[in-house]
Amino acid sequence: MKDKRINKVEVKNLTKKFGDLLVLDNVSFKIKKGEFLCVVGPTGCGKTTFLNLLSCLCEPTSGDLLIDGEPANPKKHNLAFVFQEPSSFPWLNVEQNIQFGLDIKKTRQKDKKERVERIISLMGLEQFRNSYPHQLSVSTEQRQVIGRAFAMDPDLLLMDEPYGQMDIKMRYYLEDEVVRLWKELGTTVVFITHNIEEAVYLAERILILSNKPAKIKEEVLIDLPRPRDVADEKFVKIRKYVTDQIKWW
Amino acid sequence: MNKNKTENTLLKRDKWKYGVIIPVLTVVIFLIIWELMVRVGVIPQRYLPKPSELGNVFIDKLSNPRPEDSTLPSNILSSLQVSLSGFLVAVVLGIPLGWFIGWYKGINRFVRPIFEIIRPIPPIAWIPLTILLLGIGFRAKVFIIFFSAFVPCVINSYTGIKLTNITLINVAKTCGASYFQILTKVGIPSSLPMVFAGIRIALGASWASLVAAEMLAADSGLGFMIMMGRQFTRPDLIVLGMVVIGLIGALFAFILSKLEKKMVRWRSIK
Amino acid sequence: MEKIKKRFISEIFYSILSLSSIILLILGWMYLASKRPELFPSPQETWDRLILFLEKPIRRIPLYSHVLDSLRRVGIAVLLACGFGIVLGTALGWSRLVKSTFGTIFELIRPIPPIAWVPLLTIWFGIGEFPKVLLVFIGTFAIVVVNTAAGVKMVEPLSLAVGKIFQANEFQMLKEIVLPASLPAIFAGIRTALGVGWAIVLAAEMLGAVSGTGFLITKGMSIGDTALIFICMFIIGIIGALLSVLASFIERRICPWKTDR
Amino acid sequence: MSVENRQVKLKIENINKTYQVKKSYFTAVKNVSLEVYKNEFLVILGPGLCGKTVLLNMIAGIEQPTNGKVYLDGEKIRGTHKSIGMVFQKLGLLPWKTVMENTEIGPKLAGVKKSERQKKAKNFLDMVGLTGFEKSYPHQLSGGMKQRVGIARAYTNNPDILILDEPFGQLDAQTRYSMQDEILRIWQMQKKTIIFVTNNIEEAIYLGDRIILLGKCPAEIKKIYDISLSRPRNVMDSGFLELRKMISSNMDLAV
Repeated sequence: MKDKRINKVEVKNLTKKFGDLLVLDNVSFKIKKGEFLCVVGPTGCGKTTFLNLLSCLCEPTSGDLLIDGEPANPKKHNLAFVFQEPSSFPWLNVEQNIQFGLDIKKTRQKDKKERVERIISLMGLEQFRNSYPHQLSVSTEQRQVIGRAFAMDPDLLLMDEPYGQMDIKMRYYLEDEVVRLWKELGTTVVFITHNIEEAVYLAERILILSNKPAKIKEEVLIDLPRPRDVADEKFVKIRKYVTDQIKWW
Repeated sequence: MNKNKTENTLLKRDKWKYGVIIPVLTVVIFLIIWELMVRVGVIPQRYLPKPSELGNVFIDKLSNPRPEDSTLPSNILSSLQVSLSGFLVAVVLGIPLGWFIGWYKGINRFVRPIFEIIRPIPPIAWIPLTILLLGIGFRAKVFIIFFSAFVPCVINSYTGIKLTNITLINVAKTCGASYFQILTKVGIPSSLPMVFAGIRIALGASWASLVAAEMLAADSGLGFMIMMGRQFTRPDLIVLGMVVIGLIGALFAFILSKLEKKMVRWRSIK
Repeated sequence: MEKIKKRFISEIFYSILSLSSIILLILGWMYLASKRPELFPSPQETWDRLILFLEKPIRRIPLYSHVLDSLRRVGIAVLLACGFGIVLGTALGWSRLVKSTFGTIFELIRPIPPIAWVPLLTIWFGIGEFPKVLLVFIGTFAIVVVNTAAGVKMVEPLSLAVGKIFQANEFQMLKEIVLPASLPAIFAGIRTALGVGWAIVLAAEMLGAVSGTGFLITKGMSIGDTALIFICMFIIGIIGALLSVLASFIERRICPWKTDR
Repeated sequence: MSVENRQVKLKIENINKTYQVKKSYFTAVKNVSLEVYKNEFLVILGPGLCGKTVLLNMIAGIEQPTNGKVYLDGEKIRGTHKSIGMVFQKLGLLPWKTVMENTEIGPKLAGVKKSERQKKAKNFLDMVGLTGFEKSYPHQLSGGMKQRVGIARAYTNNPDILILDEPFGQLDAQTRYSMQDEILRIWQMQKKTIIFVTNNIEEAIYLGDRIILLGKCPAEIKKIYDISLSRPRNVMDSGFLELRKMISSNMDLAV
């Protein structure tokens, strides 16, 4: 089916050098509005640098990143980044944490309240509303961080292996939840993971990065119906294919 | 299931035994030994008063201004007044300065050289110069205490800001927060535990340098009182002064730790 | 290329900034010296006074031996404080019985600021060498004990579990796991003790001494020789800084595994 | 591991553990009974924080059970035992000791002569491929290498039973897969009984002869699976995937 959604994010010949060490080599691709894109690649192939560039945390050596046609700028555009390490603010309770991004953007009080309530109800975090991060389990804390990112209704939501530490049952639950949030809020998501099964389970499209210096090795479109079954034979075929492309072990 | 009840009550009895009974016992024994040593004459009377004497010296001193013509309450009041004013000024100036030095490179490079020259000089070394400049009145003592409390405040709030978790800063950055916004929304809150540790050290330092200041250049206060105790060979007055100084110091520390628990309760008790 | 140039310029800007602050300090000093000459010696006068002092000792003791006297007192006291302090600190941290007996007395005495002991010590021992070293010992001993006890208490439960799994007995547990793990905290204590010790020896000397930096500075005060006071404060500052450098140097030698994480 | 010649190496009989938090009691482990056979690769699988580690600590003797007994080769033991070694999730390497000093700690505490224990330690360090790293400190090693020191250290103490508490939880995917093959290789070579704890189903099926599935907190045994897949196992073959689907449907969702 021809994807008629407009381009939200455009990356043109993005290159990054640390001194003379080339980390990202002339990467170009487009992301549609509301698309769920997964990026996989061998460990240490520069995935994190790739994300830091997309989130404007560091300047590219050359090439540019456009959101809705203009050069990306955290102050003007609405970017959200879910880091791999725990990133909730210990001194804020769950509600204040979710509201953090909106406070920075100085959104109107009415909108802010309404959006935070929506996320809390969507993710079923009512009972944790007033508890502090150190009172939460690892999974609840990570869900709150993801809630904070979605609450900003971002133009681009970047997620760096958010479920790395979770056991498989919790991981399935969280993956279903992120798909539900993505569908409900229509956010454009870039999801980085080393777990290929997770990528095939979540993504509409997978970008496979080569080893360092990272280039885009291949794009794989996934048009399986949702919710996808990990043991389904078409699913396993795609998973095998992507694994062979990476061949890191 | 009653088995685990006994195991836990055992635990509770232990806590009671080690936490209360033995400490109280030790203090009583300590006082008895002290009393006997002085009574028997192992330690001569003019060196150390008997604990029992301390009781009536305390009551007597409450009203009797001799020998340094100021009663115990007025000494305590003047000491508190001096040390708290010096301490508060140091906290109000020191902590924000530490934050800014830690956060803005410009301020850091401008202020640090002067701060690094002054820092190693202990507060006591400033007393002679202060006396020459400000005499031995209230202002001189307050400056000495200010200085002794100022340094720990700056150091701890500076270290606190520097230890801010880089991931939290990046979260704020991607949300488009300005550099100052990140300072107020992320830097300062995450530095609070260190800042409180700094305040505790500053309070201890100001209380200690108060005694030094009052012994070298003062006409009232607890330090002055024990100094006079030496001049008039009144060991009971000296020990009374030391006990009162110790008690107030411990009281300050206790209040501060309770305040910290309340103010920074989000900190998990890791 | 342009990025590196930008960083180079900002580097220069920052070093100018710090240089200017030092120049400002010196200018301020000169201005004060010109306004209140009787209180503030000009840098020139202070330098001449230093040369004069190097030639003509005070009370037949040259400058450097005054400083050495003070350092000797601090050195002996801190060494003793470390010896006894680490032993008591470990015992306090490790055994509940010691904590509830000796720990209680220690907690009773600790809040009394070291300088408050001066009058009592003067009555007991006069103003000779011994009371000064004892005073510095009292001040630094408490710090070493507190830091050691804290270090012993904060040993990772995981390291203790390793000890248990490999059947370490009580003594081995202390020697192989508890003490090495609390070395960083002990060194933090030693570094603070050196700083505090240096301050207390000055106080002790100011309150009655015939030699030492503290004595010098009080002498300067009594005869209104502000230049001498300034010299002493510079020396005290420099030595204070050197002591903390010395402490961190020893720490790096003894705990090579300690990266500045 | 054929069924007949299964000889019981370690037995635990309704182990319980309750903690007192202020006024209320919190049960971490509720009467677990279990038999571990000689030289088997037993995997204990459970969701997130379900008291697995507490159960493990009680088997290893680091923690005392509120009630219940532990039998080794038939006789009752209490506290840690020479022939039970352990590899910790957070590594537990002593940062102030070099790799060699860490590895030889077992025999050293037992009073074995320096030359002899260093020879043994060197042999196991070579086995896990850490030749030449004897003098470096733990903070200079990568995650995978640190875990290898943990394994070498446990083997140097020559235990009959080796307990591993989610040893690869902190490693990235690539190192994790290679460490799984590594532990299998050492297990087949060194013939020790292994008790391996994990929250990852794929890892459990890949490694285990038997899988003990624990329920949500408090830890109690839900189901025991005998894994008869031939070794080396392939994560993506149909038998493996079927087994995984079955086990994951029985597994509780950690709160």
